[in-house]
Amino acid sequence: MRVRTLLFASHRDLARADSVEVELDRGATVSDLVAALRAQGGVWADLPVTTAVAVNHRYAPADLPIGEDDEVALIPPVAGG
Amino acid sequence: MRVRTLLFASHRDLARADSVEVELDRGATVSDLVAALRAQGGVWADLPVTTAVAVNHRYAPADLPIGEDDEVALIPPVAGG
Amino acid sequence: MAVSVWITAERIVPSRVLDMVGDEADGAVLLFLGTVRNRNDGRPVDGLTYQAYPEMAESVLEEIATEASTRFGTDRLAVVHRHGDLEIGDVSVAVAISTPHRAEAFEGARYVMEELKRRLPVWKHEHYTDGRSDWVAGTEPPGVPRGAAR
Amino acid sequence: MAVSVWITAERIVPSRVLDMVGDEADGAVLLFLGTVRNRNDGRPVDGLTYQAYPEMAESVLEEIATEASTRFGTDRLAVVHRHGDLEIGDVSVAVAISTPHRAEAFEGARYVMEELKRRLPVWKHEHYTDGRSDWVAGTEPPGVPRGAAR
Repeated sequence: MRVRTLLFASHRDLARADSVEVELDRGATVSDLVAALRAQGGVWADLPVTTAVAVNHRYAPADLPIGEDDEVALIPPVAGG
Repeated sequence: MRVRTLLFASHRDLARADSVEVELDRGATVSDLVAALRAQGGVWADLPVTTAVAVNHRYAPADLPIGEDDEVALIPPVAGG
Repeated sequence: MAVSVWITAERIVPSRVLDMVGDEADGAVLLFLGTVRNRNDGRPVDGLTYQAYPEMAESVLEEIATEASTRFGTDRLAVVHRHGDLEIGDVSVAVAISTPHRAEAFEGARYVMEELKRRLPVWKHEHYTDGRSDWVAGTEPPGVPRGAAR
Repeated sequence: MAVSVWITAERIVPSRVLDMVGDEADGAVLLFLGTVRNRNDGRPVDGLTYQAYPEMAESVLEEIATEASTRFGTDRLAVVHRHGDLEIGDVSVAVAISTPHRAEAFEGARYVMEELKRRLPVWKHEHYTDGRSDWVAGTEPPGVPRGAAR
């Protein structure tokens, strides 16, 4: 399945896009998404494996399976307030 | 010397007045003032010896001598805020 | 700018106190209001009267504000305490402070409130809905324990 | 009443946020504002842009406010965070809370601010007076440490 992953802040600048498509096996987890992005290489080669991922507007645990209809986003270190 | 002592809140209610005159020897201290008031008896007989006293708008230590021109006040437990 | 403190018989307008602080170097602004509650210690209240020793209260407020200013590194600090007759919901005290970072704003306003409860020569007479009224039991102000009177 | 949270691209008006809280049973009202400072980490700043993930930010704010509401026993709580372009002095975040007693107002507002700094998906792009600009180093949001990627 192809998962559209939303990008923000420095990630958006890196990719020069506000989302990136990631090809994942059915049943893949949040960990698998980060691994697949790193495997794409280029600007993503150095993406920390601990990068936070949100699924449907919530921070997702590493082992959460991603579904095709989920809204997925990469969350760089936050700086609100 | 005669020292006019300002009264507030419950003290004012007790005395039905907003000040009370206290006769003190020259050189008398804050402690002496409270003792003299207690010695007057009546509503003052039970005045705690630890009652706070302000001299010239500041909480005064027990051994502070009171002068004739000082503004003296008895300060019951406070309840601002 | 300088610390501002005052005692007033007039209604306190929160936004005016808030507008007395703030600076281009400050990232944190805090306004605290004490308001009159409709009950206290389980008794329904329909208003209260604050009696103050106004000259001393201003001098004590000034002292507290100066301590907070030194301790938390800001002169953007305003404190006002009301006296006279207050209705439910009226503001009895307002503290506004601004600081570069948020910790000092929180701690500075809290310091002013705690010290004012301990030291400000103001007394609260509560009016209960059953028609009674009473002085609220207060806090012994700081002072040197006097031992037995001579 | 109920907890109110929102994300906005419009200027935050402090008095309107303050007016969203307060109750006859509350003796304490607190308004905290985060404002844009003219410098950060020693570098002169002339403005900044907050980028947000607005849908998630609202859901995270809601979560934080609900936690604070439970923990500090009040539903009189309003939180708003700005995004878009801000000038020096502009309010980036406002938290208003009211509670029966003051401790909960101070601790509740502080809790909201600390959690929001930790979790809110918002990013700050600072514009420096020398014409440069940069993303402010942020805080790693909470999440399960993932170990080595498979």
